[in-house]
Amino acid sequence: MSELNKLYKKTILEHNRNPRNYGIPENWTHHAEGLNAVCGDMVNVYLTIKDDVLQHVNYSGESCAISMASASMMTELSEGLTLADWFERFEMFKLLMSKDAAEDLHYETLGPVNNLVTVKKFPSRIKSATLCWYAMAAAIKGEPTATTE
Amino acid sequence: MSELNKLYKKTILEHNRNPRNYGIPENWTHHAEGLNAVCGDMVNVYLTIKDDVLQHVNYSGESCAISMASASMMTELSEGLTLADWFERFEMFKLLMSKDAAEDLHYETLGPVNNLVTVKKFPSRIKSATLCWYAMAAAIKGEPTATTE
Amino acid sequence: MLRDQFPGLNIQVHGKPLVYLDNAATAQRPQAVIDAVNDYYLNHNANIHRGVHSLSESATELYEQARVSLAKLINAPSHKDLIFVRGCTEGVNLVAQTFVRNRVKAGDEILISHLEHHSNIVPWQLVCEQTGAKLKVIPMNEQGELVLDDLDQLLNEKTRFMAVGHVSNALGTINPVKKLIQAAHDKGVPVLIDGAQAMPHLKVDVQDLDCDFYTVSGHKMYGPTGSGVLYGKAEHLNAMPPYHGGGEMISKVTFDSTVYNAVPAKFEAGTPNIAGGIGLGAAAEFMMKAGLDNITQRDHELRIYAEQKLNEVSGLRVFGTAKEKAPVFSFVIDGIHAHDIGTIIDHYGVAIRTGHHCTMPIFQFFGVAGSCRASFAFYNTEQEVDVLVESLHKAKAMFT
Amino acid sequence: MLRDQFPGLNIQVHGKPLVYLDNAATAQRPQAVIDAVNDYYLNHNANIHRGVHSLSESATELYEQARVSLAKLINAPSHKDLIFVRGCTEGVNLVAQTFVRNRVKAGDEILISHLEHHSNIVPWQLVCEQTGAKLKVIPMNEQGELVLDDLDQLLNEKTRFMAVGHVSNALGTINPVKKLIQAAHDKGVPVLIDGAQAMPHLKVDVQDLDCDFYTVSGHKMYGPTGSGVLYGKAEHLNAMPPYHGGGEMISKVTFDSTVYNAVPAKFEAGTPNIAGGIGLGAAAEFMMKAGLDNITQRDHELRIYAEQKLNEVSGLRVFGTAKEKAPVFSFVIDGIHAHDIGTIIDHYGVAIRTGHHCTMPIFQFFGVAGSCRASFAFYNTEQEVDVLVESLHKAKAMFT
Ligand SMILES: Cc1ncc(COP(=O)(O)O)c(C=O)c1O
Ligand SMILES: Cc1ncc(COP(=O)(O)O)c(C=O)c1O
Repeated sequence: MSELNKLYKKTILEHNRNPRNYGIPENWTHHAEGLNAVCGDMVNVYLTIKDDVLQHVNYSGESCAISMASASMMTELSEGLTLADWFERFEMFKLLMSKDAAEDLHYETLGPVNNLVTVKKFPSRIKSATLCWYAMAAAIKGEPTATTE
Repeated sequence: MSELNKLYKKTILEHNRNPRNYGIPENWTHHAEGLNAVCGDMVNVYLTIKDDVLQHVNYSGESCAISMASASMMTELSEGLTLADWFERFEMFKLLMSKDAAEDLHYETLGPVNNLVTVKKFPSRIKSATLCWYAMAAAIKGEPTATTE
Repeated sequence: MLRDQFPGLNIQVHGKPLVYLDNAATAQRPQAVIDAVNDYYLNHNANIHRGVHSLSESATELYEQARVSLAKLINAPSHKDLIFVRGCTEGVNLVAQTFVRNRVKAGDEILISHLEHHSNIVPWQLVCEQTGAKLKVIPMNEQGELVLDDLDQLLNEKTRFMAVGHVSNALGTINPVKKLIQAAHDKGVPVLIDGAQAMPHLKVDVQDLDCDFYTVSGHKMYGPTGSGVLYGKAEHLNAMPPYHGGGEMISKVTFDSTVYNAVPAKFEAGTPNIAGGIGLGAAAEFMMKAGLDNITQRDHELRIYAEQKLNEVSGLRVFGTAKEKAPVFSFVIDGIHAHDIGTIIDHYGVAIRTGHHCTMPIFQFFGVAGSCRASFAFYNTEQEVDVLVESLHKAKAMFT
Repeated sequence: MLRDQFPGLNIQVHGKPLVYLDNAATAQRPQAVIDAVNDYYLNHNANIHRGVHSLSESATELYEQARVSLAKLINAPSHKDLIFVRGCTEGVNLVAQTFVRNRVKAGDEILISHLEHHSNIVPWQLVCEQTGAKLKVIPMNEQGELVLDDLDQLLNEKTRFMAVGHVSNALGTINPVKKLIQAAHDKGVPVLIDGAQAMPHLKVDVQDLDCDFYTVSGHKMYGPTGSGVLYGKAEHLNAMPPYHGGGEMISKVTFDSTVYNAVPAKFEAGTPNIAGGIGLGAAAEFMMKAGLDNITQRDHELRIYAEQKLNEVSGLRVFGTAKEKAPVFSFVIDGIHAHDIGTIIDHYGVAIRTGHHCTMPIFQFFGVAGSCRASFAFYNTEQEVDVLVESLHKAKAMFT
C-alpha cells in the first residue's frame, strides 16, 4: 500500500480539502477551460496578467484530489512569476510527470509541486495532475480550451 | 482421391468438353444472366417457351467444368418439359445439392443430372452446379439476372 | 462452475485477487471463446467466402455457422438478417448513414432518450448536422427511468426514426423497449434498439420485440473484441444502399458501374474480423448452454445483494434506482472524487470504472461530473461484493 | 527457422501437408501474434482508455504500444498519425467519406488505376455517385504495368484526389508509387496509397513516399483478422470531420452539441478490436525482427524459382510479368477452368485462390473471367513450388 500512501500524501489531501485560489474571481484578463476527454474532468483557469507578470491565478472546477491539489499548488507557485519563468516551470513539471523520468526526480524551483512525483506511477492519473497546467498554458496563449495530450 | 474422381466423373468431363445446346441461339423468348458473385462466373440462359412448354433451352458463358456440365445436362433434361414439370425438377435438384441430403440421393427423373451428386461434398463448388438452374428459373420468371443464394 | 471457465478472472492485481466489476465496459471471455479464436488461427487460417480450397471452405463454414448461432440467440427470422460489425458503435453508425440519412430532411426529427450512450447519440447528431434534422430526447426522472408521459407528442408526424437503448450502461435501467417500439410503430416510425448492455444479461427476441434494427457488441457478451452484429429486418436491409465499398459486397465491378451483392454480403465489404466472428459464435453458444434464464436469475441475486451492501455504506449515493434494472451500480461517496476511489480500491484488486461512462447527459441531469460504476456479470460472487464494500471503507478512511 | 514460428502451416489437408499459397488473401500468423492476442484475453482483459484500474491501464499500454510499433514499421512521423481500422477496406472508405467527399463536386475527377482491388475502386464510385464527380483510370499494359504516358493529362486541373495500390494483389506488380505521388503533388493532388499487398513484402516508409494516406491490412501482414491501420498526414487528420460517432471520439457531449476529441481518438469511436490491435503490434515487431530486407530477399528467390518452374508447365500462361513484382502468380491453363484446377490441387494439399481476386477490371482487360493465383510469403519454400507444379500436372492429366 505504500505507493498509494505516497500518492495520497498528507500535503495532497490537505490541498484537496483546502484548495488555494479556488473559485471564479471577479476580474481576470485570461481564461481557459481544460477538458479531460477520457474521464470528463474539467478545470477552469482565470489569470490576471499585467506586463507579462502573473498577478493573480485562480481556478475552479470539480475534480479528483490529484487534480485539485495539483491546481491548488500550481496557483500558489505561479503567482508573481513572469510568463517566461512560468513556462520554464511548466517544462520542469512535464518532466516530473513523464513516465520515463527517475522515480525521485525533484526540482527545487517547483517547491511543493514535487509532492506529485508519485502520480507518474499511475498512468491513468497523470492527466489528472497535468490538466490544470495545460489549461493555464492555453489561457496564457489566448486559446479557449486545452485537452491533455 | 476417389472423391475427386467421383466429382470429375467421365460424364461430367465429357459434357464439359462437348456441351449440349451451347451458344447463343438466333431467337429466344426468355433470357437471364446468372452471376456468381464469389468467383465471377457468369452463365446466360436462353429459352423459347411456347404454351408453357420449354421448346428450346440454350446457354452460353465461360465457366468451370462443373458449371458447364451442369448447364449442359440441364438443357438436355429441360427441353420439352412443361414449366410446372421443370420447376418440380428444380426442387429435386436443389435437394440433390443440399449439404444435408443423403450421400447417395438419386432422383430417377433427373437422369444424368444425378452425376452431380458428389458436388455437395465440395461446399465452395455447389454454386457452380446450381448457377445455371437459378438463371433458368429467373429467365422463366422474366427476371434479368440471378445470383446463387 | 461457470466462473472457472473464465481464465481472465484468475489474475492478481497489486498482489490481490482480481475482483472484476467493470463488465459493462467489457466482459471476460470463457475459454471456449478463446479456444475458438485459436482454433481458427491454428487449424483453419484462411480468408473466407472466396476460396475453393478446403482451408477457406472450413473457415467460411465456421464463420457462417457463427452467424447462425447468433441468429438463434436473438431469434432472428434468418441468419441472413445479421451483419457482422465491429461492435455496437459501428452498427448504429451503419444504420444512421445508410437507412436514416436518406430518409430525413431539414425539420424532421429523430427521437432518442436521455439514457443513451454516446454511441447512440453522436451518430444521430452527425445525421442531424448532415441533413438539418432535429434531435429529440425522451426525458428521464430521478430514478433513472424514462418518462413516457409526453411520448405521444415526442412521436409526432415529424418523427422519422427512434433509437433507444435496451439497458443503460451507466444506471442499469432496463427500458420498456417493447412498449416504445409499439408506440413508434403506431406512428409508422422505425426503431433501432441499442442492445450493447442487454445482451450479456437478458434473453433478447428481436421478433417478439418487433424492432427494425438491433445492435450487439460482441465484447460485452463474452465474445472477442472487434466483433458484433447488427440485426435488421430483411425488407430494410434489402432496400438500403451499401455502407463501405470494397471486396465481397459486389457482384460485378467495371469502372462504369457496379452491381451490389445480396444481404448480408452487401454490408460486409473487405475481409472481416474472421477470428472475432467465429469467437462471437462460440460466445453465443456458451450463453445458450449456460441458459439465459440462469444468467438473468444470477444477475438478480447479485443485484439484490450488492444493492443492500452498498446502501449500508454511509455517505454513498446510488444513481439509478429503476424497478427494472441490470446489476449495474453508479454511485458517489461524499467528499471523495470517483477517480480517487477508483485508484484506491484498485490497490485492493477491485476493478471498477469511474467517470461519465460515455453518458455525459445522464450525469448532467444529476449535476455531477461522473460516478463510480460497479457492473456485475453472472460469474461475479457475493464475496466480491464484500471485497468491494470493504475497499470502499478503506478509501473513506484514507480521506478522513 | 522463421517458418517454424507459423503453427497454421503445420496442418494436413486431404491427408497431405498443407502448401499454403493463398497469402495474398490472408497470411498465416506467427506464434508471437497468437500469443499476444491470448495474453490480452488471459492477463489484461479490460477495456482501454477509460479506466483508472490497473487492468485497463495495462491493456491501454499494450494497445498504444502497438500503435508505436506500427508507426515505427512504416516510419510515420508520430504514432498519433495512425488510426486503427478493421483493414484496408475501412481505411479507404474512411478517407473517401471524410476527406474526399467534401472536397469534390460534380465534374471533378478522382484518379485511380486499372490495377486496383475492388476496395480501392468501389469507395470512389460511391463518392462519385454521391457528388457527381468522375472516376478516371490510369491504364495498364499487357505486362500488367501501369502506363504513365498520359499521366500529365490524367492529372489535370479537375483532379481532386488520387488513390493507387502499392502492389497489385492479382498480378504482383509493384507500382512506382513514389513517382506517382510526386507527379500528383506537382499538381496539388493529395494521394492515398493502398498498401494491403505491399506491407507483407516491402519496407514501407511513408515519409519517404510522402503519401497523404497509407492503408494497411493487418491480416495480410501476419497480424490478426479485423486489424489494420490508416496512416494520414497530421494536417489532414486534424482537419477532417469525424467518421463514426460514438464513445471515445468525443470530448464533451450534450444533446445540443458535441466537441470532438483529438486525433487519433477522433476517428476511433467505440470499443476497438483491442486484441487485434495488440496482435498487430506483435506482427509489426515480428517483421522488424525478421528484417524487411530478409523478407524481400526471400520473396525474390521464391519469385525467380516459381517463375521458372511455372513457365515450364506447357499450356500455362502467367498474367502479369512486370519487371518489379512481388511473388504473386496469376495464371490459366489451356482447357481447364481455374476453379477446377483449384479444386483438384486442393486434394494434393495446395491452397491457391481462383477467380477474379476482387480485381474484375484486370481480368476484363485480359479477356478472361479469372485466374488461378499462387501467392507466396517469405515462409514458403522451393519444395512447395515443386508440389504446386506437380499438382498442376495432375490436374492436366485429369482433364485430358
Ligand atoms: C490490394 C488490396 N487492397 C485492398 C484490400 C482489402 O483489404 P481488406 O480485405 O483487408 O479490407 C486487399 C485485400 O483483399 C488487397 O489485396
Ligand atoms: C449502451 C451502450 N451502447 C453502445 C456502446 C458502444 O459499444 P462498443 O463500444 O462496443 O461499440 C456501449 C459500450 O460502451 C454501451 O454500453
